[in-house]
Amino acid sequence: MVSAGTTSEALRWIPLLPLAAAVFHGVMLAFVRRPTPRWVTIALSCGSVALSFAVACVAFWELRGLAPESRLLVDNLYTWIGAGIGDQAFSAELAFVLDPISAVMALVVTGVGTLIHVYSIGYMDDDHREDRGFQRFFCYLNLFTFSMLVLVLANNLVLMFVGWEGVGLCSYLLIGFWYSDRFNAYCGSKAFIVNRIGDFAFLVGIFLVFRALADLGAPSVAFADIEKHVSQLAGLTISVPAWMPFGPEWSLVTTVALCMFVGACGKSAQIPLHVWLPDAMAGPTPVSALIHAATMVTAGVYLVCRLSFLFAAAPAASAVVAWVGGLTAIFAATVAVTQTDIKKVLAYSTVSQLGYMFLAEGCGGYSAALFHLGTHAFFKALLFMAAGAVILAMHHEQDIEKMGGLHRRIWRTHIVFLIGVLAIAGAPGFSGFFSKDEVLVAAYTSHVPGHQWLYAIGVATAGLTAFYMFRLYFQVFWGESRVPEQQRDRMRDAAPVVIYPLWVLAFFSIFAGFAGLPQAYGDWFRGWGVEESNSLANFLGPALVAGEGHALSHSTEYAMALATVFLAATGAVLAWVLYVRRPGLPVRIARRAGVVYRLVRDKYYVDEVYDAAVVRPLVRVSDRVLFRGVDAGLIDGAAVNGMARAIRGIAANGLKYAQSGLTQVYIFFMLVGAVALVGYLVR
Amino acid sequence: MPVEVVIKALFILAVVIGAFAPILTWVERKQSAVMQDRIGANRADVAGIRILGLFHPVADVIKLMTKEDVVPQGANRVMHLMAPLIAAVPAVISYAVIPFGAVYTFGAREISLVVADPDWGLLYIFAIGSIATYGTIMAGWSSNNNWSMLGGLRASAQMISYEVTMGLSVVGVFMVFQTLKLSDMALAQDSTFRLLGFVDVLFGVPLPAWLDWLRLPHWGIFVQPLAFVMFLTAIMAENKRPPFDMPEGESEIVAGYHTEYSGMRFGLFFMSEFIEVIVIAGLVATLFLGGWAIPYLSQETIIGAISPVLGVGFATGACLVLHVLTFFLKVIAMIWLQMALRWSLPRFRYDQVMDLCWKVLLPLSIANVFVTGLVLLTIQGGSA
Amino acid sequence: MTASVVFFYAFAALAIVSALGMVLNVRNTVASALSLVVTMVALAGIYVLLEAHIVAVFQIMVYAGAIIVLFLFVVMLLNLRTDDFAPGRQKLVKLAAVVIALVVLAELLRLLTTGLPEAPPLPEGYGGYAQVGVALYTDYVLLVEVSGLLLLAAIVGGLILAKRRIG
Amino acid sequence: MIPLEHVIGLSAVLFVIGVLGVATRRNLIVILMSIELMLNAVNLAFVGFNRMWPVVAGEPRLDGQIFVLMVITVAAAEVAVGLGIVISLFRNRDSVDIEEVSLLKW
Repeated sequence: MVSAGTTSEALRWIPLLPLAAAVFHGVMLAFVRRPTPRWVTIALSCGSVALSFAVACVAFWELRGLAPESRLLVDNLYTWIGAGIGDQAFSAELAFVLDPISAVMALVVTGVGTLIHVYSIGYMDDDHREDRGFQRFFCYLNLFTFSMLVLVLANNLVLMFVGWEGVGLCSYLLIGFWYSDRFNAYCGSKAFIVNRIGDFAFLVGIFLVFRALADLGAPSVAFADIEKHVSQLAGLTISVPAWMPFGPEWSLVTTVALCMFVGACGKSAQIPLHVWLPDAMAGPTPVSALIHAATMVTAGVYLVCRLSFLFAAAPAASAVVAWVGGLTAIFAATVAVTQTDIKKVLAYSTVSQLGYMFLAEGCGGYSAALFHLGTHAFFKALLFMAAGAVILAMHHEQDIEKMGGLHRRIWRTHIVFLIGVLAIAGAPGFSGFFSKDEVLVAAYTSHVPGHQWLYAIGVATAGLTAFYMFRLYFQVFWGESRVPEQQRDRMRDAAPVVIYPLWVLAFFSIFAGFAGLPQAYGDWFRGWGVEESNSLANFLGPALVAGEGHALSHSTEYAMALATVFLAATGAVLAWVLYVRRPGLPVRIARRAGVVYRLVRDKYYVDEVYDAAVVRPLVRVSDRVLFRGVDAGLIDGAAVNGMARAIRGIAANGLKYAQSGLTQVYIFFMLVGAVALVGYLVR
Repeated sequence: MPVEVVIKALFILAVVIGAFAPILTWVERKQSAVMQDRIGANRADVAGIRILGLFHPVADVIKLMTKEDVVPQGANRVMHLMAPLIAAVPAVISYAVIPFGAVYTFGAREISLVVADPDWGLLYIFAIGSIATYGTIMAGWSSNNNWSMLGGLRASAQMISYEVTMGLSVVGVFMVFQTLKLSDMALAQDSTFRLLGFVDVLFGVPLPAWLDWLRLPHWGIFVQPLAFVMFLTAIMAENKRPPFDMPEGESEIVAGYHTEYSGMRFGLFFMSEFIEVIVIAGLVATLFLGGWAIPYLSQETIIGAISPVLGVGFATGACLVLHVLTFFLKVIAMIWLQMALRWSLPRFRYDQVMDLCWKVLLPLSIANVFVTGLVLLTIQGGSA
Repeated sequence: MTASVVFFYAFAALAIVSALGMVLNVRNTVASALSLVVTMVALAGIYVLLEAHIVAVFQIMVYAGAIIVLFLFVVMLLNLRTDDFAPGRQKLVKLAAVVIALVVLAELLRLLTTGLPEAPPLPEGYGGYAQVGVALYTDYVLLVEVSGLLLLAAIVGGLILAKRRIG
Repeated sequence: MIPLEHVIGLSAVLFVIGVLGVATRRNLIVILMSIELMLNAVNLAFVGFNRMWPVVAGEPRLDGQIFVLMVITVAAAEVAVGLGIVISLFRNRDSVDIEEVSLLKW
C-alpha cells in the first residue's frame, strides 16, 4: 500500500536509467561478439548515472517545494505482489518513494556515483584483457547503481530487500572483478557469504513484521504501514522456548529491530560481521570508493534510519545499536593504526566511521547519522579515489612502507588527499568536523545506558582517527622516499579524468558540512541573514522520529568540540613526530609493545577465530557428514538408487505384464476405473 | 407454413432450376463459341426452327434421361446412387437465404423477398456448402475406380482448403456491414458513401460541399475490393469448375469423380455445377454488389419519386419489380463473369491450387481482416 | 406432442442408429465415416431444436464440413478398402469391454431418474451470433486465444507428423 | 417442449456407443471417429444443460454453447494431429490396425 503523497512519475527514471545502461552492456557482452567502442560504453554508463543524478536533483527540488510535513514523492509503477482479498489483502507495490531521507541518500548515491564513474574511465583505462573487462566493469557499476537506488527509493521492505541483494551481488561481482586471481575470487565469496548471514536476519525481520501486521489485520510490508501501526506493534510479544535468553516472551519490536540491525551489521560491516570489508579491497579502487566506502556499506545505516520509528520503539535494540557502533568504531580505529596497505587502512577507517554512524543512530541522532553518512561519503570517496590515484602512480603498489615523499611528485593528488585527511580528522571548518560533532553531541545527550562511555569512546576514536589518517598521509607523502630509484622519476599525476572528480569531491569534503551546520555555529552567521542553520536536520526532521532533543548550551558544545579538536590535533602531531621527525620510533614501539602490537596488527585474530570456530567445522561437517553421509549415502544410495532398485524389482517381476502394448487393453482398464468412479457417484 | 414462403420458394426454384440452369448449358456453349470465334451450338431444331440453338438444352435433357444408368461392378451401390443427389441438393437449398428483393410494405402486409431469413444466413450457406463436398467424395469412392478415387481425393482436399479461405475472406465484409443476415447485408448496401470521406475521418479536414457529391454505392466490392477477389476465387474453387477443375481433370484422370456416372445421375452432377454457378452469382451479388439495390437510388427514393404520381401501393410494387430485375441483372452479370473466367484461364496444376489457397489467399484474407478492423476502429474513433 | 418433439425423437433415433452404424460397420471405413456424418447432422438438428443455432451451424461447418472430410481424405489417401486385419488377440477383453460399457450406460441413465427442470423460455436475442461473439471476446477471450494457439500447434504438429521427410 | 432428460439420455447413449467403438474396433481411424462421437455426446449434454439454465442471476449465459465451440476447436486440433499419426503409422507399418502397434511394452 502506498501512503498518500505527491505522485511524481520522474522518480522511476532515477533507478531505471542506470538499469538501462547495465542491460545494454549485458546484452552487448552476452550476445554480441564484437567489442563495443569505448566511447559508447563511457557515454552510456556515465551519461545514464549523470542523468539519473539530474533527475534526482529535480525530484529533490520538487520535494523541497512541498510543505515540510507532506514531503513525500511517490511513483507507483505497478502491484508487484498481490495476494488475498478484502481485509486480508496484501500487496507489495513496485513503488518508489522520495522522502527527505531517501532524497539525501539518492543524491549521495547518484552524485558520488557519477564522479566515481567518471573517475573509473581513467582508472580502468589500462584494462585491456580479452574478457572485455572495461565494459564488464561499467556494466556491474551501473547495475550496482540501479540496485542501490532501488534499495534507497523502495517504499516497502521487500522491494528494499531486492535492492539489498542486488547491491550484495554487485559487490561480490566487483570485488572478484579480477577473478583470474584466486584471492580476489575468495574475497568476493567471503563478502557474499558474510553478507548472507546479515541478510538472513534481515529476511527474518521482514517475515516477523509481515506476520505481526497480518495478525493486526493489515498485512503489509510498506514502511508507511509499519510506521502507522508501530504503536500497536510495540505491545506485541513473541513466544520463545523458555530456555532461550530473555524468554519466554520477547518483545516483537525489539526482536524485529535487532534482526534488522543484524542485517545492517552485515551490510555495513559492524562487529562481528565486519570481516569482509577489509578483504573487499581486493576489488578495483573505484569499487572500493563507491561501494565499500560511500554507498553500499551505508545501506545498513540507511536501513536503521528508515526504520527509525521501530528503533525508537525499542530502546533495548537502540542501546545495542549504539554499543555495537561505538565498539566497532574504536576497534576498527585501533586496527587501522597498524595496517600498512593503503586501502586496508582506509577500509578499517570506513568500518570505524560506520561505527560512528551507528553510534549516533543508537543514541537517537538519526539526522546526525545521515549527516555523517553524507560527509563521510564525500571524504571517504575522495580518500579512496586519491589513494587510487596514488596506486596508479605507484603502478599498483599498495604498501605504504614502500612509498614516502610523494608530495613533490604527485602534488595534485597530494593536495586532495590532504583535504580528505583533514576532513576525516575533523579539522575545524571541514565537513567531518561538523558531522562528527553532531554524532558526539547525540551520544553525549542520549539516554542509552553508559552513554558517557560511548561519548568517551567517540572522542577517543576521533583522536585515533586523526592519528592513523595522518600516519597514512605522512607515510605516503612525506618523509624519505622509499620508492625504488628507477620508478621514482617516472611518477606523475594520473590523467585529468582521474583528478578532476577529486577536485569536486574535495570541494564537497570541505563545504558539505555547512549543509548541516549545527546551530551553535550557525548563530555566528545570524547577522548575515542565516536564521536556521541546521537545514539538513530540519529537512530530515519530519521524516525521522523526533530524536531526544539536545538542549545543550552553546558553551558546552564549544567545549566538546574543542576537546575533540584538541585530541585530533594531538593525534596529528603524534603522527608527524612518529613518521616524519623520528621515523625509526614506530618500529621500536612496535617491538616494545610485542603481543599487543601483533594482536592489533592481525586484526585481533577475528578472521582466524572465525576460521577455526565456524568455517572449518562447517567444511568438515559438510564434507564428512552431509556430503559423504547424507548426500552420497542416504539420498543417492538409499533414496535415489534404492528406490530405483526397489521399483525395478517390483516392475520387472510382476507389473510389466500389465503393459501389454495393446491399446485396447489399456482402454479396458480405463473403463473399469470409470465404472468404479461413476458407480461410486450414483451409489 | 405460410403460403407466402411456398410461393417465394417456388418462384426461386422456377427461376433458378427451371430457367437459369438449363439455359446456362446453352449459354456456356455459346459464350465459349463467341470467345473462340466459332458459331457454337445451333443444330438442334424442332420442325426446322432453331432459335439460336436454344433447343439444345432440351435435347440434352432428353438424351440424359433416356440413357442407361450404369452402376459399375464392385461399386458400393447405395453410395453410388446417392452421391449425385447429395451433390445437387445443397446447391439448390442454399438459395433459400439469398434475398432477391427488399422488404416491401403493402398496407398492413409486409413482404420480404427472401425464402428464409435466419440471422446466420451466411453461415448457413457455408454449412450447406460444406455438405456438398460429400457428394463428390462419395461419388469418387463408391465408383470403385482409381480415377474416380483420385478425383474424390482431390476434391476433398481442395474443398476443405478453400472453405477456410472462403469463410475468412468474407469476415471483412461482415465486419463492415455488421451482420451475417443476408437481407440486412443487402439493405446496408442500399446507400452511398463519400468517395473522399476518408480525408475527413483520418485527417479531420472537412470536405468541400461539392466533393460530397462524389459518392459511390456502399457496396461490398467498393468497401472490400480485396475480399471480393478472394471470395470469388475461393468460391469458384469450391465449385470445381475450370480453372479449378482438378477433381475432374479430364486430361489427367479421365473425368475424375464422375467417370463412372452416366445418364441423369451424371446430369445431376452437371446440373449441380450450373446451379452452383447461379448460387455463386447470387451470393456474390448480395455480398458485394448490393443485391437488389439500384445504385444511387435507394428504396425510399424510388418509392418517394413514384408515389406522388401513381400512389404508394403501385410505387412499392414498381420498386419491387425494379429490385428483382436489378438483382437478376447482377446475377446474370456475375454468371457472365464466371463463364468468361472459365473459358479464359487454363487449368491450374494441383500444387498451384493448394499454394494459391494456403500461401496467398489465406494470409491475404487474414491481413484483410486486420486492416478492416484497423480502419473500422479509426472511423469509430478508436475507442474500442 | 409438438412438431419439435417429434423432430427430436426422429433425430435422436437417427443419431443412435447412425452412431451404431459407424461402430458396428467393420467392413467399410468410408461407410463408417459417412454414418458419423449422419450422426453429426442429426445432432445439429437437435441443436437447432434446442435453439443453439450457432452451435448447430458450426457443428455442420466444422464437424461435417471439415473433420469428417479429413477422415475421408485420409481413408482414401491410404486406400483402406476393407478392414482385412489379422485375427484379433484380445477377444475376451473386448467382450468384457462391451459388458462394462453397458454398465456405464446403466449407471449414467440411473443418474437421470431425478426429474430435470423444464426448459425455460429464452430471452430475446438469446444465442445470436452477436451474443456468442460478445461472450467469446469478453468472458472467454483467454480461451479464444489459447485455442488459437492450440490450433497453430496442431497445424504444425499435423504437418510434421504427416510429412514424409523433414527438410 | 423437448424433455431434457431425454436429451441427456441420448447424450449418454451416444457416449457409450463411442466408448464401445473405442474399446472394440481395431481400425485406428474408426477409433478416432468414435472419440469424436464421444465428444459430440458431451457437446449435446452441454447444449442441453445450457438450454436448461439459459439465464443465471438475471443474466443470459452462454457458457454451455461456448464450451461446445471450444470442444469443436479442440476436436479439430485433435483430428489433425491424430490423422497425422495415422498417416505416419500407415507409412511405417502398412496398416492401421491398432493391435499391430504393440511394440511399446516390456
